[in-house]
Parts: sequence; C-alpha cells; structure tokens
Amino acid sequence: DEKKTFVFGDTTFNAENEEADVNPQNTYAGWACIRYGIGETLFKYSDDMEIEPWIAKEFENVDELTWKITLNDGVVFSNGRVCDGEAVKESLESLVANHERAAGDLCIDSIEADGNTVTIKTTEPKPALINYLCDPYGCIIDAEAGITDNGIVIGTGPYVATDLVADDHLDLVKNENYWNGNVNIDEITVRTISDGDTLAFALQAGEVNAAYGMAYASYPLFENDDFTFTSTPTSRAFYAWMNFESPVTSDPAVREAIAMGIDKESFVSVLLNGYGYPAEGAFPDTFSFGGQNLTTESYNPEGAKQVLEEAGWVDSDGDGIREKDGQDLVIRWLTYPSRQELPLLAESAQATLKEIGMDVQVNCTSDNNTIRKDPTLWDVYASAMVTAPTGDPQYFFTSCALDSSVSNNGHYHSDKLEELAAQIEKEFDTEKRSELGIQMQQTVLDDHAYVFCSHLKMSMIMQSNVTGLVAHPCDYYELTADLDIN
Amino acid sequence: MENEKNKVTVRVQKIKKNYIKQKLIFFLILAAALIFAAVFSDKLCPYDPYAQDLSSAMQAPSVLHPCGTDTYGRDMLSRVISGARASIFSTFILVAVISVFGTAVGVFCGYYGGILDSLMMRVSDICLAFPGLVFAMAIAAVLGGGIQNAVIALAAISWPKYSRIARGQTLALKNAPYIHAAILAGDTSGQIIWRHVLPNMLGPVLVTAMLDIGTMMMELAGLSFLGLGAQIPMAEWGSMMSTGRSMLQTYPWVVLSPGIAIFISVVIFNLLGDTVRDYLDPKNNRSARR
Amino acid sequence: MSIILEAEHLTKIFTRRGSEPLKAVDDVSFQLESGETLGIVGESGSGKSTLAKMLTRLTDISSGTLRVEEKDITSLKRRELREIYGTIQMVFQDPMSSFDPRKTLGYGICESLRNRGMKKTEVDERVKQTLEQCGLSSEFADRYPHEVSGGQCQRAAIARALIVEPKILICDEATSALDVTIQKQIMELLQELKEKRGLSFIFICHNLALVQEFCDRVLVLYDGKNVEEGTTDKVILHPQNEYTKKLIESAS
Amino acid sequence: MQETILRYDSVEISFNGKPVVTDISFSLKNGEILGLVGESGSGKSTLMKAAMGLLGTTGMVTRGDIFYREQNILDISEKEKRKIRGAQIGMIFQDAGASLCPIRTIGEQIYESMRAHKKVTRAEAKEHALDLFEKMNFKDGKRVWDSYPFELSGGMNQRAGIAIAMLMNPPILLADEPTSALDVSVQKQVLSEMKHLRELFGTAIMIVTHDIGVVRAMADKVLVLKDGRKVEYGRAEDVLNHPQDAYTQRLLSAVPVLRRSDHL
Amino acid sequence: MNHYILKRMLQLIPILFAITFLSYGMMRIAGSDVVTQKMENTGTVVSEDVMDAAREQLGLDKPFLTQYFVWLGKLLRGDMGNSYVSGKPVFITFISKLPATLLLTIVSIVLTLIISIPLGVLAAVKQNTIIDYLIRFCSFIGNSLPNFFVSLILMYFLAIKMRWFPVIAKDVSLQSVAMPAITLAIAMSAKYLRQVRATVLDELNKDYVAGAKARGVKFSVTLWKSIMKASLVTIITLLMLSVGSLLGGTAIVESIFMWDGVGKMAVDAISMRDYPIIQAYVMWMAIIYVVVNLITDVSYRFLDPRIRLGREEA
Ligand SMILES: Nc1ncnc2c1ncn2[C@@H]1O[C@H](COP(=O)(O)OP(=O)(O)OP(=O)(O)O)[C@@H](O)[C@H]1O
Ligand SMILES: Nc1ncnc2c1ncn2[C@@H]1O[C@H](COP(=O)(O)OP(=O)(O)OP(=O)(O)O)[C@@H](O)[C@H]1O
Ligand SMILES: [Mg+2]
Ligand SMILES: [Mg+2]
Repeated sequence: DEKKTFVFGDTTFNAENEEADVNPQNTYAGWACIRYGIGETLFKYSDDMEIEPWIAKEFENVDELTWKITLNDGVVFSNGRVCDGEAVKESLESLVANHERAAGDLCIDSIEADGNTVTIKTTEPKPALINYLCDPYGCIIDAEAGITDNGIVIGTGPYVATDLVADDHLDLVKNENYWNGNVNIDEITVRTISDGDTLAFALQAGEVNAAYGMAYASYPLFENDDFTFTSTPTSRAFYAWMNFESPVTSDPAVREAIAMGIDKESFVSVLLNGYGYPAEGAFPDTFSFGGQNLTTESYNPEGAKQVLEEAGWVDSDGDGIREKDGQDLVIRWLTYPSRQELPLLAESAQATLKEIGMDVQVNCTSDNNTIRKDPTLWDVYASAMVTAPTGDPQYFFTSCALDSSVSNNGHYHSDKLEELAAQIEKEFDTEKRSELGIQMQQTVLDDHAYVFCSHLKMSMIMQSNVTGLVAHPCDYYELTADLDIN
Repeated sequence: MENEKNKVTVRVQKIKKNYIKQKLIFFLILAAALIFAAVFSDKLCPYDPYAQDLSSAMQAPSVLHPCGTDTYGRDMLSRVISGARASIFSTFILVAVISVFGTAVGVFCGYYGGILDSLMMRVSDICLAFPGLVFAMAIAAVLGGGIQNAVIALAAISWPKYSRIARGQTLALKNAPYIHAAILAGDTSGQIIWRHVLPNMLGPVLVTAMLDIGTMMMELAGLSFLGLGAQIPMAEWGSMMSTGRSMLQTYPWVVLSPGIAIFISVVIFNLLGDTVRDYLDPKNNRSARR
Repeated sequence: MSIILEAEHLTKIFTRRGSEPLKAVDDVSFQLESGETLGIVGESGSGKSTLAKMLTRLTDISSGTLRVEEKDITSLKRRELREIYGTIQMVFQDPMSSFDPRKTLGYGICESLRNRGMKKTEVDERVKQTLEQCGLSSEFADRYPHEVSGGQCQRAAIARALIVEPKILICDEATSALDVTIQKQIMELLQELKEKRGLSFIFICHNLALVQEFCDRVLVLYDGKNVEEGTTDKVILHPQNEYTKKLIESAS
Repeated sequence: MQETILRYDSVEISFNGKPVVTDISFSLKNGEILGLVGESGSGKSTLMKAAMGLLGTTGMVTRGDIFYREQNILDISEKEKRKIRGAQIGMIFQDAGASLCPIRTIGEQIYESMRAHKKVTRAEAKEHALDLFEKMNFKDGKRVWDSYPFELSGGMNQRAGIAIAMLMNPPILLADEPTSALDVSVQKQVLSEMKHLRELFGTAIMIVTHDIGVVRAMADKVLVLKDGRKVEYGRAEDVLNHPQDAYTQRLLSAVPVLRRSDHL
Repeated sequence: MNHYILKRMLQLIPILFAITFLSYGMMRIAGSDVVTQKMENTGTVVSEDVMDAAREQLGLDKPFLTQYFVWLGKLLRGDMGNSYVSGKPVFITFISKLPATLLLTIVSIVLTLIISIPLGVLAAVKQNTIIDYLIRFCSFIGNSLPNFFVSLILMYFLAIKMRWFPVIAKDVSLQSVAMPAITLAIAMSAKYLRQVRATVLDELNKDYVAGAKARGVKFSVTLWKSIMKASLVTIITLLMLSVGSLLGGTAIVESIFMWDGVGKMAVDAISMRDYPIIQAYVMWMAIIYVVVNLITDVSYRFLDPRIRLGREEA
C-alpha cells in the first residue's frame, strides 16, 4: 500500500544551536539524533523524569566507582548489526574520545564488555552516571560503521537518516530492522525553518505535519479541530540572575523587591499565551525536587514598595523613580533575543518594576555573553537554561551558583549553599539528592540570588490526523515508533 | 474668401492650471504635521504608550482603543503616535547626516579633483561594495543593538550615493559660465562652492533625500527584523511591525497600525519629494513664475 | 599709447583619454594697446573662446607668456589673480547662463565689489549707477536672469564687467545670441564706453560686418593658429591668407 | 495664378490661456518663399509649430484656422495629422541636430521617417538619401548614413536634418532658422539647395531668420512680426526697400553691412 | 577593451584588500567569538580552559594582524579555510549556496524589469492622468512595506489562500523561487518604476521626440525605438547598482522562505562569528559587485554609441 510520509518542521535544528548534524559525538547534535529517532540511549526518562530501561534492561551500582549495565536482548542497529556489550563499549569509548563535555561528565576509567553486559569504571564517584548516560550524547551508535562526511550515524532507533543538509533538512526512512516494535511511517523529512511565522504558514498549508518552535502569538491559529497540541513542562527555566557586585542589586532589599515585582502569572498566561508555567524554583513540578516544595515571594507590588521604602529607596523628586543617597534606582537588565520569551519577560518586568519605582533599562543583545563577564556592566541578567538536563538537581548549582562555577558572573556566594553542594557531590541516594536539591533552591531563593520566572511548556502542534507525537518533559524524545498518520 | 474671414473659428482652451505651489504648500503642511506629531507625541497620545495592562491585552480596535491593544495591553494608537518620534526622527537624522556628509564629500571631490578625489571615490567604492548587512550587523555587534546604532550602520553605508550625485553635479556646474563669472568677480573657491555650486545642486540632493526617508524607514524595519533595531520597549514603527508580524493572522491591528503609519509618512515624503522636484524643474518654473 | 596686454606664443593643449592631444590654441602672439579694440574672428571651433579664457586665466596656459600691464600673469595662482581681475574683465557668449539662475542680477553684479570689501550702501549706489550707464533701470538689480530678456541680461552682464572699472574688456561673441535690434543697442553702448573711458577691447565675433564697424585691428584664427593680423580695413578689404579670403567671401 | 497651398486665417495662439500670437493671416502659394522676421519671442516658431501640431499640451490655436489645400488641419484627427506631417509639410528645426535621436544612426532615422509614409525598402531609402546628400554637397554620403549624430559636426547634423525634411519631398517646407547654427560658407550651400528644391519641385517654403540678407536673397514675400502681431506683410522688395512701419525700419537699419571696398 | 577590463580588474585588488581587512577588523572588535557564541546557544556551561583550548585550535588566541595575514596567506594559496561552526571547507559551502542566491537575484531582477519598465513607461506617457496617479500610488505601497511583511502577506494569500506556491522552498526551482523573488521584486519595482518614469519623462522632453513627430513617425515607434533605447542606459545603471544591495539584501527573504542561499548563510555566520565564512562572503560580494559594475560599463558601450564610439569627455 501507499507509503506514509511525514514532514516535521523545526525552528531549532541548525548549526547555530550546535545541531549541525545528527552525530551524538558532535557537540549538541545528539539532540537531533535522539529527537528524530535515529539513536537511542541506554536508559531513558519516564514522564515523571524517573530512569527507565531502553537499550539497557537494568543497571547495578557495584561500588562507588563501578557500574554494571545489562542490555536488552535483540537490540540491533539499523544496519543489522547486533547491539551487544561490545558495540556499546565501542560507542562509549569513541564518545569519550571525541566529546569533551561527555568525557568530563562521565569520568570513565575503563569499560569492559561481556556478552550483553557492560561494566563501567569511573575515575571518581559519579552518582549521576546513569543520568549522564541518558544525555543525548549517550546515543549508542555503530562506531564500526563510522560517521559520514555530513554527520550521519547508524543508531538503533526507529528511523534511519539518509540525507542531511545542515540548516536545511534531514531525510529519514523507516528502520526495517527496528528491534522495539513496529514503525508506522515510511519516510520522514525534518525541515529546518528558522522563521517561526513561515513554520506557522507551512503548518497551515499542510506542508508540514507537525511543528516545533513557533511564536506564541501564532498558537491561537491552531486552537481548532484541525490541529492537535501536545505540551508538557520542561526544566528549561527563564530566570534572572542578580549581580552581587553591582551597587544596586547587592542591596538585599532591591533583590527582594525585584522578586516581588515580577508578575509571573500574567507573563505566562498572557505573553506566553498560557504555554508556560510560573516557576517557583529552578525545577518544574514534574520533578520530585520541583517547585512545589519551596516557598518564595509571589507578585506583590505593594509589598515590594514597602521593602524599598524601608531600605531607604524613596522617590523624593517625584519622577516615579526611587532614589537613595542621590542615586536613582536604575536596573540594567541584560538579556538576549534568541529565545523569544526573554524579550517578552524583559519588557513585562520593565513595566511591572516601573510601578514599584525602578527604572529598568533593557539591553537585549546577542553579545550578552561577553557583557555578563564584566560585572560592572549589568545588574540583572535574564537567561534561559535547561536546569536539569540529566534529571538531577546538582547540575544547575555547579554550573551557576557556586564559587567554583564558571558562569557565576554575578559573584553570588553563600556559605550554606557551598556546604550543601559538598554534600550532594557525594550523595548516591536519589531521594536524599532530591532533598538536598530542595534545600539548595530554598537557599538561593532566600538570598534572592535568582528570580525564577517561568518554565517552558514544550509544545508541538500537529495536524489532527497525526498520532503518537507526544511532548516529553526532558525535551529529548520527539519522533518515535509510535508516530503515525491516520 | 472674403465672407469666410468674418466667421472666425474660436476654440476654447482647457487650461490645466499648474497647482505646483499649492501642492508644495499642501505637502509641506502635511510633512510639518507629521513632524509636529513626532515632536509633540507625548502630548498627543491618548494613553501612556508604555503603560502595560496585561488584563486588556490583544483587544480589537474599539472606541476606547481605536487601534486596539498589543500583547502587553498597551494602547496601539498611543504607541503609533509615540513611534512617530523614533521613526521619523531617526530617519530624519539619518538622512540629514548622510545627505550633508555625502554632499560635502562629493562637492569637495568634484570641485578640487586630484588625488583626494580618486581616494574618496575609492573609499566610496569600498563602502558600496561592502555588503551592507555585514556592516550593520558588525556595527550592532560592536556598539550593541538600538536604534542609534542601526542609524550609524545605515549612515556608514549610505553616504556614497549622495557623494556620487553631488560629485556629478559639481563636475557639471564647475564649468558653467556663471562660475567663470564668479571667478572673474574675485570669489575664492570656498565662496564659489557656498554661493553658487551648493545652491544650484540642492534640487537633486533634496529630492533624493526626500525619497530616501521612505527607503531608510524600510531599512530600519529590516534591521529591526534582524534584531538590530530599536531596543525594548521603545515604540518604533519598524520594530513594532517586526515584533508584531506573528500576529498578522490573529491580531492584525498590532502589525497593521504601524504599517499604515509607515505608509502614510512614506507617501507624504515621497509626494513632497516629487513636488519639490517639479517645483525646482525650470520647465515648470518658467511658466509658473512668468 | 602703451601696451596693456601682451600675449607671446600662447598655446593650449587639451589632452583627452584615448585620443590625440588637441592643440586648441597654437602659438598665438599679439599685443593690445590701451584704448585699442582688437577683433578676433574665425570659424566655430577655431579656438576663439579658448583664447579668451586663457587671457583671463580661466583655463590654464599650456605654454607661452601672458602679461597684463607688464606684469607676467602666466602662472599666477587663483588667489593672486583676484587683483588682476580689477584690470581685465570678460563678457560671456551666452548672457543667460553667465548669471547664477538662483541669484538676482544685482547679486552677480555686486559680487566683485563685495569681495573687495566695499560697504553695502556704497555697493548699492554703484550698482545703480552702472546699471543706468548700461541703459537699465536700477529695479533690474532685483530680477532673476529668467525674468529679463536676452538683451537686458547681456547689458547686466556688461554692467557686471564694468563695475570694477577694468581697463581691458574681453567680449566673447557678446552679441551673437541676440537679435539685430538689441545687438545694435549693445554695440552703441560699447562704442560709448570706448570713447568715454578709453577702454581696451578684445572683441570676439564671427560677424565681420560688426567687426569692421567696431574694431581697430583684426586677428584671424584658423585651427588655433594666428593666420592673419592687421588693421581692420587691411584684413577685410585686402585679405592675404587663403582662409581669410574664403571667410570674407562667404560673409557677403 | 499659383494655387494657395497653406493659409493662416486670423490665427490666435495661446499658451495656458494667454495669447502670444494674435490675428495673423497670410497665405503661401505653390513655389513661394515667405520670409518670417521679427524680434525674438515675437512668435515666429510658434506660428510654424501650430501648423505642425507641435504646440504641446499647453499651447493651442484658440482662434482662426490653418488650411492646407482647403483642409482645415487644426480639427483633424491625430492619425490624419501624422499623414500630413513630414509627407505634406516638412519642418526644419533651428537645431536640426537635436531633432535627431542621439543614439540611432542617421540612416535608421531616415528610413524610419520614410517608412512612416510609404512602403520603401531600406535599400531604396538609402539610395534616395545618398542621392540628395550628394546634391547637398556632403563629401561622404555613405558615412553620414551610417553615422550617429554625435559623430558629425554641427553643420553636418544641420544638413542631415534638412535632408531628412526634404527627402519626403513635401510640397511645403517650414524652416525655423535653418542656418543660424552654421558656418557662413555652409550656410550658403544649404540656402542654395533649398532654392534648388523650389525650382525642381515647386516647394513652398516658409523660412524664419534673423539674417535680413537671407530674406533679401530668397524670399518672395516677407512677414514682419512684433509681440505676436503682424507689423508688415508684403512683397519682399517692397517691405525691405520701403518699410512702412517704424519697427521694420528700425530692424533694417540695425543690420550691419560688410563693406567690401574702401568707399562708403 | 581588453586593456580596460584588465585595468578594472587590477583596481579590484586594493578594494578587496580593504574590504577583507575592514570586515576582519570589525568582526574582531565586535567582541565575542565563535566559541562563546556556540556555548550560549546551547544554554550550557563550559569551563574557561575548554574554551581557551577551542580558541587555540582555531587560532583565535593570536593577535589580530597575525590572524588576518595567516588568513590572507592561505587565501593566496587558494585555501579559504574551514567554517568554525560546521568545520566544512568555506569555499565548497559558499559555492553550493551561491546558485540559489544567484537564481533568486536574477529572477527578482527579471521580475522587476517586467513590472517596472512597462508601468514606468505607461506612467510617463500618461503623465498626470489617473493612470499615472494610480501607478504611482501602487509604487508608494510597494515602497512602504518592509519586505518581511510583504513575505508574510504573500505567504498568506498565495500559499495559504490560493495554494499557488509552496510556503517553503523544497528545491531550487522556479516555482519555489517565485514567492521570495516576488517579495524582492515588489520593493524594487516600486523604486525603479519611478526612476523609469522620470527617465522616460526626461527623454520625452527632448527635441528629437518633437523631431520625429514632425517627420510623421508614429509615437509608438519613437517610444520603443528611440526613447526606450535611450532610457535603457539609465535603467541598466540603476539595476546593476542594485545588484550589490540585492545580493546582500536577500538575507531576510532567504531566511523567511528557507531559501538556502548565501544571504542566510551570512546572517548565520555573523551571529555565530564564523570569521572564515564572513570573510568569504564579504570578498565574494565585493567581487560580484565590481564585476557587475564592469559588465554595466561594458554594456553601456553597446547600448550607447556615444560611449562606444566617442571619446570620453574631459
Ligand atoms: N575643455 C575642453 N576640453 C577639450 N577640448 C576643448 C575644451 N574646450 C574647447 N575644446 C576644443 O578646443 C577647440 C576650440 O574650442 P573653442 O570653444 O575655443 O572654439 P571657438 O572658436 O570659441 O568656437 P565657437 O565659435 O563655436 O564658440 C574645439 O575643437 C573644442 O572642441
Ligand atoms: N510652451 C510654451 N509655453 C508658454 N509660452 C510659450 C511656449 N512656447 C513659446 N512660448 C512663448 O510664446 C512667445 C513666442 O515664442 P516663439 O518661440 O514663437 O518666439 P520666436 O519668435 O520663435 O523667438 P526666437 O527668435 O527667439 O526663436 C514667447 O513669448 C514665448 O515665451
Ligand atoms: Mg566660442
Ligand atoms: Mg524661434
């Protein structure tokens, strides 16, 4: 019978996003490998962000440094090669050799393969090793078959890449040898469409069957029977960093006032068209260490005014802007345009903070990374970041909030946080790690070091005849064997 | 024959009156009105163009909000009026700077010639051959985004047009008998340029400048699209259109209001330019003034 | 009588890209005595205007020497020439285009006086005086070139040249753009000036009849060269050169 | 008695409603040469353009009629006017060179003009033209045919323009200062060729000139204009030798005359 | 002629030198580099050491002048380097994308001609009539719509409502190029239409038009044979001058219509600070600009006999 073809439009699949191809060993291209069903990792996340088996059946933490992983039987690569322990070993070894970030995360000392089991030894205790292996770079590929010039790899997923032009398109066909069920769609084209409006038109015209990454303002076009939405909260958070070296934001009252002066609810419901979640902490409620466990300020302009008043910030010259010691309460708000939510956040924060007497001056530039290294140039830095790419709370803090963090450009320091960080470093028990994660979030919230505004609601829109395309909280899994067109 | 002479045929000539002066005044008034609106935009706005009210976001045009409201619940009419300042002023300043600078360079090169002339013409070649977009983006990257920097970027690549016009005109005027007469009257070169060359080439430059106002508005809008235009939350027509473009189908007034504003001002300045050209055209003048 | 202007071996070469250099004026020498009128005739393109521009240094001299009142002005700078322009002045071929279309006639006429730092009231008085001398009422000072007739415009041009009270006046086909009645008026004006002020003229013209009536001596240019020179009667009535003969033959 | 071929009847011409020529009547017979003189701006060119329908959008004959062989040529359709222009009434412009398109060869334009009125091949047209060129004393007719206007001198262009007008052999030729751009020697040739034309084909010629000498040499009749009005109209000898009007007298006395001998 | 072309080509060298140096310099003072840029886009954090290592590998740690001359030296040996982002050879990347942009440019120029010449001539011939006003009004509309907006409108009507063209270009074909080309052509036609009108009006006022009329030549013949030919020189000048800005200005349209050309490539490269690609783009654009200008000058010689046969004016 007729071939089933499927076209997927994506605004983010491009070299700029470090997804020039589908080779998991090339920076972030693993995201494309796993999203488009070419590669699979040893374990995956469930909808509750719990570890689940995938290529691997189970793991055993033999000791602090040794992990034994047992693979499922009958897993084969799309080229027919059996994916056994040896193949996994080859894949991981080549990963560690080629991918610096992976090498740093995994700290692998040695790998041994024996039939369907793989034993990994790490150089230091790595409580989150299995989580790291779920990162898209962990896609198991046939290292023997190698990588083509344009970055195509052989994986175990339901689809096989046949053609790839960076920033333009990726062609996939059904993996006839798929080990884990029946694949419904015969051919898939993933089109990179960098302009959200073009994508919206293409979806309207029926040129793409499903789309990811449109402007929120286009969503109402599809809120009808012809289209279906699939949405889920993710750990991508939009949040503001405070600069502790700035004379203004080093004042705790100012930070508290900012936290109270941002209207997260309205931001999400109006500006994001409801496609987002107001954030409490760094992680969404789907995580066991999510925001439901935290206490933080809600939108309270009157309260914010009072806090400022008490700290001596008063508007004495009647221009609507408060001042203290002759200095105006000016907030230099640094952000960047490549995430459409950030300018929206900046503009709305600007208005709500104005009401409590702050003059927010927005600098929205793609050059933000250079600027934020110089703490004299900004007061608040609003950015978007995947806070728990591995489903674990530690990553966020080690990368941003500690003395040793590379990105701690606001020079935030908390003795308490340092102590908790030291604990989580050594903690292997998942529940205890969660607990520590909650304490750490509460610590930074109490210091008002960050204001977490919202979490991304990852949404895909499809023609109503598409089934099996479901948004996943970790953002990794998009095109699966379940995908079908009726 | 004799009889026929008595019956003289009389034909009535339909006189097409040349309303150039009236037209010129009319468009000058319209342009003045636009500039007035730009200068006094604060006073003319029915609402604060920056006051957000998320609860009344995306309202369709109504009596309260004749142009509707935007995503932030800001009154579009007020934003369009207040956008006149940024849009019209920035294009005005831009066009003024490039036309004055470009003309100065062109006159200088054309009048004195020599090495300096060849050198400046090479420089303008380079500016013309340099992809404008790269230039604009590089400037934006060096100086940061924002309307001023977009204006700087556009200025840097647009001046050669004027210097070419001015140079050509100067070369043509340089040998006019009245320039020779001025030399005999003992004018210095500076006096000749100031008294005779500049006034006589003003026409083409002025007309190009008028037409450029529309072009530059478009260019600024294009830069806004690339994220190099006005900064948040400044109301500027180009960036309003660019940020509102996703709402074309859902909330069309958000993108159409600034669009219409651009259209109206482009039309006014274009027509003004055309009329100025007609007015300066000696063919029209002779009959009009005699 | 003294020699007021002396040209020795004047040559003008135009070089053009991609073609042979052109000798527009080729080794022309002559002298002009004060109070004398020298006619220059020749067919179109023979270098008459170029010679006139060389004499006023509006174009550079390729080689030769030019002296005005015994002063060598061959290679003076533009700035140094300003003084000479008090002695030597010129009336251009086409009166309309010799006035800036955007300035009044008065502006053009008084420009030289203003440049010499004369006071405004004094300037106005002089402009009025000179205009009247040239047969125009003072209200013409406020008119623009396109608002006056060709004859009026040419008179204003003469007024402009005379206002600095020069000793030499070069007229480059000053009447050929005008019709005969106006031409006659202007000739009468020039004649009057010659008699009253003792002005020296260089009178470029292709109308031999006018030359005959007005000039003391004639110089015939052909292809940039001075082919014949002598008193008017001698040249016109008894031409020696072949070309001169042909010219006179066809003129009658 | 020769046939009257062109007749102006109480003509008034206005630009933008302002009359610049008023109440002019005269007629032109077969083979007759009419000299039109008067100060500049008196309406000489305008009179000619009126017959050709070249007054532009602002000008119009507001009173009177112009007859070509009893046909009123003011009130006919543009298509019929086109048939008359060139073929019946030819015109030579003051600056004939400028009336040629600068970027097409003389030959192309001659051929184009002839084609507008009759079926001729390029070769026939060329043959015809070269023939006339020769008569007009062009040294190298073939070269002229293949030349662009800018490749010819002003005098050559003028002659080419005259040649094009005469090629169609129109019964009437309107010549607006045809020789004032020319050297005196070339001037002579052109005028004699025009005279020759009249002798050969009986062409009627209306010629505008400032040069009274030309009028004296060529014209049968003279019309003197001033400020758009007729000052004097009559046989050439009468007008030139016994001018009645003060203006004509002034005009004639202003003409400088070259003395060829020592006696006055 | 050959001599002339050779001379023009030699003039290109200093221009290229200046332009590449300028762009190198500007990109350098623009701060940030490909390494930081990459990091930011992925929203993750990498240690300073790793970034420095990456910089060293790309030679970004060397002084600016050294970098430029290394690049220049390689270029002279025919090596344009590899993209910092994709790692692929710049030359191949560029050449593979150039045809798409050239097609887009050419089609939009042809469209511009098809629209602007007849309308411009019509408006001139019917000066100050309702037709003239109508045409000019349309040109104002075309002049006041930013091209990103025109693309949206076209997509909405031609692709969604009419279904004539696909929203996204699937291949480099005429059907796919239609909408981006129309977008570019609309703005250009609006401009050129007015230029054509002005030029034709100028020509109409010349004496030779009256001359032809006096000879009984049909107006349409004069219009097409003389007036158009004379106007063509001006029109070609305008068009050729705009090829430069067009080649650079396709970026927005290219990225909206997913037209995989060099404009889009350049925008991406600039935001990523991918110096080798930017350099190649700047250099090629300059070459194309100069070559196009040369072609223009040469084509004058064919169109205008005054230039072909006559001497240049002094
Ligand atoms: N600026 C110039 N550059 C090149 N050639 C020139 C220039 N000016 C004049 N010529 C040439 O020099 C020659 C003499 O020109 P000039 O104007 O002096 O002639 P003329 O005798 O005044 O003629 P006419 O009676 O037509 O005014 C001509 O061949 C002309 O083409
Ligand atoms: N298109 C026009 N619009 C308005 N007035 C015009 C137009 N053409 C000519 N005139 C006027 O008509 C009058 C007669 O002009 P015309 O050209 O016929 O004079 P002319 O006798 O030929 O003069 P010349 O000897 O200078 O050629 C002049 O006053 C002129 O200003
Ligand atoms: Mg001359
Ligand atoms: Mg005339």
